[in-house]
Amino acid sequence: MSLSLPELLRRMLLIRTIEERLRALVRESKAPVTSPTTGQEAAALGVIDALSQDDLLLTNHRSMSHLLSRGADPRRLLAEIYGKRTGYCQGKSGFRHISIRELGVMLTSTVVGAELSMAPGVALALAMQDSSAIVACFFGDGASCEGVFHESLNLASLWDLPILFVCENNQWQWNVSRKEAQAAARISEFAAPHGIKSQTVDGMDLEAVREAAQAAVAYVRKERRPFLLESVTYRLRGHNSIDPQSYVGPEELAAQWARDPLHLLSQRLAQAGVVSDEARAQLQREVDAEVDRAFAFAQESPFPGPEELLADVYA
Amino acid sequence: MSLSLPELLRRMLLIRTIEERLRALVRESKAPVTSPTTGQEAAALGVIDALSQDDLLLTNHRSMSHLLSRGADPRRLLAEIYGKRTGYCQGKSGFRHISIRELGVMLTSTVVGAELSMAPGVALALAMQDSSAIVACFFGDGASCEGVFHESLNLASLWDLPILFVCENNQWQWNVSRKEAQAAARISEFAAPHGIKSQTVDGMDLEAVREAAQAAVAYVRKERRPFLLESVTYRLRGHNSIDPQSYVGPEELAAQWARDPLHLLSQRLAQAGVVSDEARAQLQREVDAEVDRAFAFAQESPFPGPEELLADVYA
Amino acid sequence: MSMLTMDQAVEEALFEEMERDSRVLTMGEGVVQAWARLRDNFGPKRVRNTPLSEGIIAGTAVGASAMGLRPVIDMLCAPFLLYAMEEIVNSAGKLRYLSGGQFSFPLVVIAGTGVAFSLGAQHSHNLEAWFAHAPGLKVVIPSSSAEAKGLLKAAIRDENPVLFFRDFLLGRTPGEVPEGEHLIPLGKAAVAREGQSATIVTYGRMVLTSLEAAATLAEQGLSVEVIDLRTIKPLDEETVLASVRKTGRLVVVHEASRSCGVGAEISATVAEKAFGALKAPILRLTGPDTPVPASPALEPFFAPAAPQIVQAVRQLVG
Amino acid sequence: MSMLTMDQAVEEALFEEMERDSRVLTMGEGVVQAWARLRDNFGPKRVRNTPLSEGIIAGTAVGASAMGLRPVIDMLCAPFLLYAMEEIVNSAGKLRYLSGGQFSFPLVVIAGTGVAFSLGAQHSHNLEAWFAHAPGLKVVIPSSSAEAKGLLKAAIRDENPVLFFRDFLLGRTPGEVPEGEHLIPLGKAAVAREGQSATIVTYGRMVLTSLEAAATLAEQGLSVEVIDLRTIKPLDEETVLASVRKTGRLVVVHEASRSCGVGAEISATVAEKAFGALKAPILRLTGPDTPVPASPALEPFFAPAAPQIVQAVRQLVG
Ligand SMILES: Cc1ncc(C[n+]2csc(CCOP(=O)(O)OP(=O)(O)O)c2C)c(N)n1
Ligand SMILES: Cc1ncc(C[n+]2csc(CCOP(=O)(O)OP(=O)(O)O)c2C)c(N)n1
Ligand SMILES: [Mg+2]
Ligand SMILES: [Mg+2]
Repeated sequence: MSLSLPELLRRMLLIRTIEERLRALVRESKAPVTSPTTGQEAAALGVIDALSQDDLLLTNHRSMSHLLSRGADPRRLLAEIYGKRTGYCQGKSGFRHISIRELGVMLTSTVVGAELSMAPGVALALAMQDSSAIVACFFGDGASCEGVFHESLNLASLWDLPILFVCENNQWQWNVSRKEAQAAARISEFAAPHGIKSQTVDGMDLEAVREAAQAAVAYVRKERRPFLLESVTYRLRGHNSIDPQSYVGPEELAAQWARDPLHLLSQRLAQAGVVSDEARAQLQREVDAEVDRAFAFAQESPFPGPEELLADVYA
Repeated sequence: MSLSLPELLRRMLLIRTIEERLRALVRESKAPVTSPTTGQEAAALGVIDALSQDDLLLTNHRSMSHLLSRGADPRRLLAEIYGKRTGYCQGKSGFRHISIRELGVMLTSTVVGAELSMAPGVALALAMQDSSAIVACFFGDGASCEGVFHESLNLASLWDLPILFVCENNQWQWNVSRKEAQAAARISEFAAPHGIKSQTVDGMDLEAVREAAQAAVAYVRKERRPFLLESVTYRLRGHNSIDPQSYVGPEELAAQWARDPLHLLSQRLAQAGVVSDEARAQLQREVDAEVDRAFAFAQESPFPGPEELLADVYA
Repeated sequence: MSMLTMDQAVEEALFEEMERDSRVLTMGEGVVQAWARLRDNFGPKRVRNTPLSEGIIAGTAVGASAMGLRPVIDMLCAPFLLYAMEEIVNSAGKLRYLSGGQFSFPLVVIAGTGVAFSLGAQHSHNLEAWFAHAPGLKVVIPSSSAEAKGLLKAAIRDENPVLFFRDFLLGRTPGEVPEGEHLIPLGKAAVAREGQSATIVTYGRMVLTSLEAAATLAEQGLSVEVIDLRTIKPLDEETVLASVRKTGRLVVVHEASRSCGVGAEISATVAEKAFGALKAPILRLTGPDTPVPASPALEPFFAPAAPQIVQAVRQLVG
Repeated sequence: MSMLTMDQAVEEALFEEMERDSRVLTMGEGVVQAWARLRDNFGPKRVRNTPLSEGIIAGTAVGASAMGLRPVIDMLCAPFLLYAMEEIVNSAGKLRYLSGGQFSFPLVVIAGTGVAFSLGAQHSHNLEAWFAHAPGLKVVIPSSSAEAKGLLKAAIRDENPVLFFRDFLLGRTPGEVPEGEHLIPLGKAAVAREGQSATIVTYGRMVLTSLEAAATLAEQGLSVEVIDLRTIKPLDEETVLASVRKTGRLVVVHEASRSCGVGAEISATVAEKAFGALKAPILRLTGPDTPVPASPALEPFFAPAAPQIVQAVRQLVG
């Protein structure tokens, strides 16, 4: 997509604003529980900006940054989260498994690892259709603990599948720290034994992620081979919007908030004179208004009727 | 066990003789189908000789070399293969899942990968009982394609489990060549990312395997950490005793037969004057007689009665 | 007696059994946080957070139980069991038999079940029937905090692999729980309410819905017997058959999908062994053969509701 | 007509469908050797040996089918499906529904089933009931080479995920198979033999055993109807109910274990919808709730045999 820096900032503001609004509303039980991507916006946006329109994505339960980066309509996205008929999945999904075929967001599953098990088939279809498109498969550090991660890497390597594996290593797997769950120092190290190239990048730095992603995407597109990109990021909020994060040390959390990718980008764009503080305040006002409209749309949209319970089981 | 070289040769002769006899008998439908370990005797015997009596083993469908190396009674082993009541599993198992608790051969499954999924629990029990024993988990190159292989390595590393992972890389996964199934050059390379030490050894050379195994066993026993030992070997016979191996190139097969571990050891012991050709001929005669008795026992043993169908489902 | 939610009752049962028997240990994703009291009392060796790897969690329980430990693993939600079917069904369920009885597998698998909280089909999927169909396993589903404590303690002491399904909604519902040694034998159903004119056989959360229906029917002058299976396998045929022989009418109620569910097994057992006593068709009220939708507008229609049960019973006696 | 074993009929169906539709591809461990004719004709892109990784084989089929390909995967033996339950049940079975109908999954999973060759419980385990219980899947089990061809061709053309179970013994049994375009619609049962005094509902290899029993009963002057379900899900209730309404007596026969099996579903359906027509209890003859033993001395006792079926029918009409 190669968006301008101001537009990238606007999308990060949009993501952050929607998720913080959801967190506020859920406390008043005015919104469903969701899984915030706060802290991971750059890791998502930087990669998705490096993709082209006809590339395909697989994501998971923590998808807000992926969907909005890809250009999802906040109104239909929130409508889905509220379980409304106007949502992208007609309300059947809720926030956990939102796929948006018209945007190339395929087969979202909330079962950890499923994005990895389905990605090779999507890529195989592209290969057999001689498409130049590639697949970007977003997964968490926890997903890399599921054996199917390795089965997916092996098959992608063996069959020359054009898959950009993107691990958002946010250091947490629900309330379990990655160190408690994984012996590996870096998730990218799992690629080499399967004959796959990889890179680890600072997932808090949008421009660093974008640069690494552009190179990785070019490689996958040209070589028709998989690549594993690990973004070292951090889950700044709880596992979900009602998780108090009681298991996270305050110093650790404070240190990580200091790396807040939105803050980093804003600062840099201000210093570079690309987006002044005033301009950013203006962007924020526009985003707030858009978010107001989106929530209004979602909240006012009709629910699916009871007959929908039995619909779309079989094709 | 640290057996003498003549005794090691005798065990290899015993394994080879029983399996070749089974192959001959199955053609006359006088024996059940089995999965020969021919070519892999040294890879099994070399490791098991390095274990002590109280160490525990997990094996799989291709277990003949493991069981006989560990000292299984050929009579009860063959009785099990024939489905007789006098077999180690009372005939319920047949050749595919023979476990022999009295010899520390635990939980044999014929589902590829199951040995890897169960090994950590066995080792965890040893750890919690402060035992000095270790677990040797034997699996094939195909099993390393199952995701649970990596889950097992990760947990063993994370929890400091005393497991010697032994991969008998025999280049075949049923009728599929390893190269067609796995991108990795060496299976031992999967260990490092999980923080596990490993080594690859020539699985056709009994003394080389034994030396590597002794070091690996000492490491696991002392450090209470996992280790991955890969034996590069070859499945000289078919996947099972009625498989004509039509998918294997004759030159390749001839070249591998030239590496026959039994031939190698015999030659070496003859040259070193440890076991002369006459002595070996004598050993062979004793083995033949023992094998005759074992087959007679198995064939004459009674079958389990129909009531056994419903026995041992629950404890 | 103390008032505990089912989740608290589960923790209490675990606490008592871990105190009683040093071979009991718990493993799973986040058990350290879920059962902080256990971690504090019994330490990191016996209360273990695991990697996000259901297969190896279950496989490790299989190996450990064969060695004499008594692992209790928390698999969080029933659909996550699908990563561990090989270990639970092919290993725990079959290796005792295939080894001629050399091994036993005293392990407990806890999994959340039930349609709740707009979780959707990948978190809400009632799978108890699968484990009843597979050999070598036992299956229990409590309908109250007290049952949860009694059944879990019995499951931990059982020598066989037991699937323990914990309903998400009941998990947060308080109920009276007997202090200390409270055991409910596996394989025994409970008559939750006595009655004469019809039998409702059910389990888990649907016991409450069925009792609600029975109360309504009582007001309408119809006395209905409600059987709480408690254990799905082994099934307490005697209690079910005795009730149907008395009432002559049967409605089976569960939340799980209809095809090849536990309701089918109950109905078929009665149609074979108490046919002579039947005065009317056997009705099944179950969840539909669909995934569970996440929309709060659809979710409530998945499970059978009290009015439907009332109507079904009236249809039988009508 | 040509004489083909069921395995040959499967290959012929695959051959014809791959020729007809370039979107059809086959994947699995050893399919290149098993279906050499397909590899020779359609090349390595469409006939793919896979790693020994059932999870990713199934997951790849899910992803590929969502993209418009029509993968057929061979999982060899039903118990190996246990490594792929997540992909088949949570993904293929649920993601159409959860996505509001955005995707469909026209894939076929072939798995060997049946008690045979002393394989033992980890190769022989009849699991069809599980996939009937789970939402969004279809399940077929042919009883002959001709059915195998007709059902597999229809399964490949179906827009939904279909489990196709292939009996090991029938796989080697020759039978007449119609040449070319031979399709058997999913969801339709066949009356394998007409009769008046009792109905036997069965499927797969047990159809042959049941027909054998029916022949014996005919000699004894008893006319029995034998229904071959062909498709386990969706179930052809009409055909089953019509037969029972005619005969008034039902015996359900299958090799799979009893608890929560397909027999339970058939029995429960009849006990609800054709109760008035029943003149006798509904009997189930099934495999026991045990694993399958490998011993050649025990294996033959696992599946129901013709004499037991004869006895059961006589008991009903007696
Ligand atoms: C197979 C499976 N196990 C457990 C869960 C419950 N769960 C949902 S998200 C999550 C943590 C996932 O961690 P990670 O993959 O790192 O993704 P993150 O949540 O950090 O984005 C868990 C355990 C699940 N959804 N699926
Ligand atoms: C999960 C599973 N998939 C497939 C099979 C069928 N099968 C039995 S042995 C085998 C090959 C195993 O290869 P490897 O692990 O290298 O062991 P080897 O046979 O070479 O000793 C296969 C595919 C099985 N038993 N289990
Ligand atoms: Mg994470
Ligand atoms: Mg091999």
